[in-house]
Amino acid sequence: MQNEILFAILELISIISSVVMISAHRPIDSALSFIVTLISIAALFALVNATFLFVVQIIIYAGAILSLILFIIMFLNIKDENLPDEKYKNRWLLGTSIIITPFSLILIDLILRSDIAVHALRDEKFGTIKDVGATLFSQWVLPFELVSILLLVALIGAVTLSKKEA
Amino acid sequence: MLKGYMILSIILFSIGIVGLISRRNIIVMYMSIELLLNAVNLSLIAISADLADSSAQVMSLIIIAIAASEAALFMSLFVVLFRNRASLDVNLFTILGGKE
Amino acid sequence: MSTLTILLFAPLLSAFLIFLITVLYSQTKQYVYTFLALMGSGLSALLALYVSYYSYFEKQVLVTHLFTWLNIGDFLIEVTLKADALSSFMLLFVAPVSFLIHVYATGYMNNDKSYGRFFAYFNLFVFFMLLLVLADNPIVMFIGWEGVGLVSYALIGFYYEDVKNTYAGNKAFIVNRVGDFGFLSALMLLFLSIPLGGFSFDNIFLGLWLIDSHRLTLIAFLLFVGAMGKSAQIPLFVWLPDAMAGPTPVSALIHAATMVTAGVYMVARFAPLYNMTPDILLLIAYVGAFSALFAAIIATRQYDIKKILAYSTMSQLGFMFMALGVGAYSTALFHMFTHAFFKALLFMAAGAIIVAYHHKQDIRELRGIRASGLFILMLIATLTITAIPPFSAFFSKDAIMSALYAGHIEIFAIAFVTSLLTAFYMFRMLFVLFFSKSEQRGQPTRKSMLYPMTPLTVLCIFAGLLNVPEIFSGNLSVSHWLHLADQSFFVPHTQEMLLMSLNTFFTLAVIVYTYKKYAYTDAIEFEKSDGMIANKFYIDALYTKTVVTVLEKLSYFFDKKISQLLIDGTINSMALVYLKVGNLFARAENGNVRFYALYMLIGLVSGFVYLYWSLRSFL
Amino acid sequence: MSLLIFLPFITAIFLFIVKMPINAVKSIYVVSTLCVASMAIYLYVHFDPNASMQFIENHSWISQYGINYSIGVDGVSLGIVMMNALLMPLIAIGLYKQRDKKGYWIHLLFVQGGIMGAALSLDLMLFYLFWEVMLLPIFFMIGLYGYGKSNFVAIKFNIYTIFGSLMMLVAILYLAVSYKEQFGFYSFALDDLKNLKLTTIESLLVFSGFMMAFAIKIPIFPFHTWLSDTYRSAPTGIVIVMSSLMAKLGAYAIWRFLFTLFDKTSHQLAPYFIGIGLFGLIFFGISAMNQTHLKRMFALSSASHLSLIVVGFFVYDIYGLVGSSYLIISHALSSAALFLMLAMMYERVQTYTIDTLGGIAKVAPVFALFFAFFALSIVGVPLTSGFVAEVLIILGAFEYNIYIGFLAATTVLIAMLFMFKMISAVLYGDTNERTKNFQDLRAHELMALIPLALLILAMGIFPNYFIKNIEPTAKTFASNKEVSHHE
Repeated sequence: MQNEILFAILELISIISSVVMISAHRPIDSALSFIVTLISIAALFALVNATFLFVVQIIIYAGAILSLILFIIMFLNIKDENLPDEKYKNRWLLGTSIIITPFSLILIDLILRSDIAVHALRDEKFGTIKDVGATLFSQWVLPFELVSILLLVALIGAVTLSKKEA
Repeated sequence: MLKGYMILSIILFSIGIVGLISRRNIIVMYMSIELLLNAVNLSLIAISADLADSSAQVMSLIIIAIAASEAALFMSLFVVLFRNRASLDVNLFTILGGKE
Repeated sequence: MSTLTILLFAPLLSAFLIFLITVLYSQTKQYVYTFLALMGSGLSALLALYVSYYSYFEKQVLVTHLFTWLNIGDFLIEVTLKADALSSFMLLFVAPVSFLIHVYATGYMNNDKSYGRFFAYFNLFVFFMLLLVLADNPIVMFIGWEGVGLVSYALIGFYYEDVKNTYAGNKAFIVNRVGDFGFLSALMLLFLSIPLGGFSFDNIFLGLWLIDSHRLTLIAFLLFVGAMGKSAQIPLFVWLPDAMAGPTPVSALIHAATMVTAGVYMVARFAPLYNMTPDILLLIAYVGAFSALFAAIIATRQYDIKKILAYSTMSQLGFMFMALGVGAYSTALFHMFTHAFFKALLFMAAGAIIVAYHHKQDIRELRGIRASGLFILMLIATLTITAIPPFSAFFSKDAIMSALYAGHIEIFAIAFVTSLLTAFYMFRMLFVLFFSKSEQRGQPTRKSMLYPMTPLTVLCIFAGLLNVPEIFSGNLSVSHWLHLADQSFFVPHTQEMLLMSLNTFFTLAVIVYTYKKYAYTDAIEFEKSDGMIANKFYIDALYTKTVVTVLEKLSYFFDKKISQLLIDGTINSMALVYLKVGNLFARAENGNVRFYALYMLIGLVSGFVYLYWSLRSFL
Repeated sequence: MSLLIFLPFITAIFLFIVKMPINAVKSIYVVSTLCVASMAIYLYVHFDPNASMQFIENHSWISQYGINYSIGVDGVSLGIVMMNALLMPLIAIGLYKQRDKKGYWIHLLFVQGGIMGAALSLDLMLFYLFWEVMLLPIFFMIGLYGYGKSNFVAIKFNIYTIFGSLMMLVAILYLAVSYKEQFGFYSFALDDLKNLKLTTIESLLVFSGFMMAFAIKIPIFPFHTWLSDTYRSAPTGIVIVMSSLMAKLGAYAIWRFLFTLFDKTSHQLAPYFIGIGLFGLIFFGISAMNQTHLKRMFALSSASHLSLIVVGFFVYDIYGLVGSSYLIISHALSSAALFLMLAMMYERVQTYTIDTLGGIAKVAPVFALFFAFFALSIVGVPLTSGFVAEVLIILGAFEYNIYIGFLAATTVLIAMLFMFKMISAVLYGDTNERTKNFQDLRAHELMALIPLALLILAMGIFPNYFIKNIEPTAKTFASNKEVSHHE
């Protein structure tokens, strides 16, 4: 029960903050509300015992990426005149929401109809670093290595891109 | 509760799409993409918890890694684009249309 | 090589040789052309005399089969030359008159830079005319018929440096072709109507009685349309006055003596057919009568010497058609025979005057010319045309008159008025030209132009003796020779004598009146050159308004409005719609990835909804 | 036989690969087309008028779909083959001094091969193939060597014709598929498809598909709007090909395919097509009256005569069929000669506008003579081949119906309306700045024109010799008519 209440609160927080994120005019506002979303999602991870992912989410997303965004926003020194003049922003948001609604409704309907059970299965080991690490380095070695290469490539790409007059 | 997770994931995903399509601000668009990834992660974690299988957690871990590399690229892109056009408006970057 | 073949092809050969020489060596001496031209026409003239002699005395029919022109289905056209009495009679004056005019033309065209070309056309014309006359079936006749029209077109526009002349040629050919349209349609209908195979004249006349009478009337009418065009009858006469743009020998030969009479010849040729269609015969008589009257009225207000003669030609042709219309075929042919002589003579004399007086043609400018030789020739020809006894036309015209008197008194009345008018305008011309206080002197006339006039003068005077009617104890030898399907007329001798005397008396009275009015006076100067008559009753203007202008408007309408605006416009606007739609889609592809994502989203959602809808029963 | 088709292709490819001076290209073109011409004459001499289809060659090609390489010639196609073989070398001889582009001649060779193939093929798929092969070089030639807005015109032309061809392709495929349904295997051969049983609606639709292609190509009203623009912009070689061969091929195809395959439908629809043809005859003739551009005028005049050809075909008796085939040949000769002369004139005075010309007869009598002769042969004066053809068609029309006959007979009037005015304006009158130095015909130009003139005269004076090759074939068709009427 406690979990359910927590879930509901977190759910509300994440939805509201993400809505704010997409509708805020200035990027700094969106970034800040996005942090709230990310943290609430991390909390949701924790709620199902995915402790390692909880940590990773907090550190990488909320910590690294979002701070990078904030840093960039400040670094670029974005003023209001640099922002796009989004006259029809609200209309766009409304329109797109209407378009997307059937999609979401159908999916929700399908989820509700489906018979995925809510197991209360609780393995103590589940979600720990050890467990995740064991899976990662046994079954998922190759993707892991590939991701490392991807990171490298992204790194080099980022450097190349931002070099002046490449 | 699993259904709740899934539904939340769907809702977040939809919000992400709405943001991605509706906004012209490239930074917000980037964050919408991240939101999409997070929505997927959420559902993966929920399923993994449900099945007590940590493979899904590994998957979301990899997704987070990819998101990170994406972030690196996006950041440098922001810098370059902003330097060239002094704006964050994606409507200015329509080279694909071939009209220039 | 039979006689007829040589007769026919001699002019063609000489035309071809002259043509070759003209093209290959432009420096050829003139006498070469003269020699060739005279050889060609002279040979055929001699042979024509022989052929008609043969036909007249031996009563034999010369036939030469050349080759099969066309043999497809039942449509068998043999190129066969046949000199029966009618053809021989035509040959009798066509070929010799052609020869004489050739001789005359060597003088008239002397030192013309297109001397060779002229004689090439001239000989070609003789060829086609002979083909027309000798043809054994109507299709070959039609070829000759069209051929003479074509050469006439070329000769009217002979002085092509002035575009107006060629327009006159165009007019002639086009109007003629309207007639040919009728002729050709008639032939086709005729062929389809006769049940027997083959299409020679004999076959046709054998099968005539099988044809439905309505159909036959239509055919007869269409044939007459052809004759109208060629012989310049109302309403297809407009080309003839303009055709005087050609050199005078052309007018003499083609537009007076031979070609224009082809219509008369054709109707006479189809005499058996016409005898079965009395309605059309009556129509022919009336058309002839009105043409004659009409032309005579116009001629009284003309000043161009050649145009006066042209209208008189039309008027005389009207006489012939009147005769044809009452079924007096051989009478009509006989008038055609005499007409060839006096009209050729008139034109030749007029040509001589024109050459002598610096190519002036207006009789008001030519007043008071002094040329006694020409005057005598002119006088004889004029007396002949006004049918004063004992000149030849007296016999021919009198025969027509009595036939009309016996048949249709109202046509007779028209003919009578016309013949008085003829006397008036012909003597008006003569008196204005030669009887004037003022005096002009021109260059002497060349011998080569004078010589051919002499035999024609003789013929003018004596040709009438060939067909002396019973009343003068003659035996109508030509009519008997021709042996056509004439209808018989009976006029009591006393009445006929009375008619003749009355006719002659009134004609003489008119001549005296004309003398009073025009000789040694300036009456001609006071005549107004505008008004109904001088403007030919505005017929030309009417045609221009109704036919030419309408056609041009229609052409503009078809081309600009229907083709370009309607059809092309429709197609282009279809293409434009495609372009617009394409632009619409192109606008969607604006290079903005956001929009692409939106399209994807829309597609995704609709796919989703569709799937959900269609699979809902499984849920 | 096959060599007739493929020699031009081979030569074209050879010319394309090997680099050589332009005069050599022209010489090779002339030699090759003369070879084709001599083969065609050989064919003509050995042609047996009473046998139906002869010189047949059959090779299997795409056998699983029943597409065969099968060609043959009969009285219908003989005329087109002969014209194609004879006119092509004359184009080069007449225009020897002009057109120094190698591609021009290569394209012409392709066109020749295509037309030859289309005229000879007895397999629908093969026919379609050659039909398209013939179109593409024309498209390129208009675009590359044309005058004025040539690109626009080329595309307009192409869209028109491709549209028609596609309709035909659909019709062909439909035929083949229904043949498979009825007989169990695919076949595109004309002889097989004859046996096909189609319902009325089906044959009507398939007929329309074919007719669309042919109607555009001929062109009959109202598919003619590509015509005058195309003729104006296209280079001479192509104009000759289009007016003398391609349009005639469309008319020929009506007989070869439509009358063979859809005997009954053709009869049912004949009144409509006769009506359209007659309307076109008058419409185009009157339209031509006010034209000031010579090529446009002749384009419309061609269209007028082609409408008459269509009338002759659909009248569908022996006179009409023979007359139309004869008119196909004779008009091909006359119009080819006229367009050749127009090109020669253009080379000298650089204009096609009637108003700017005049007085040519004074400075260039031989030119004027030939020009007037060919113009008159189009009008159809006696002793030229056009007269024979017109007489026969009119006769056929009268046999069909007396009113139709009268309307068809107006052809003797229609062509004159513009032709004589044009002759006066162009040849006669006084010379002006442009025409005063007009050079008379040169030897090589005469060499090209004299054979045409002689042929026209020969066909006008001794038509029986030429017609006896067409007549038996026409007779079989005309007698078919009797049978189907009695059914």
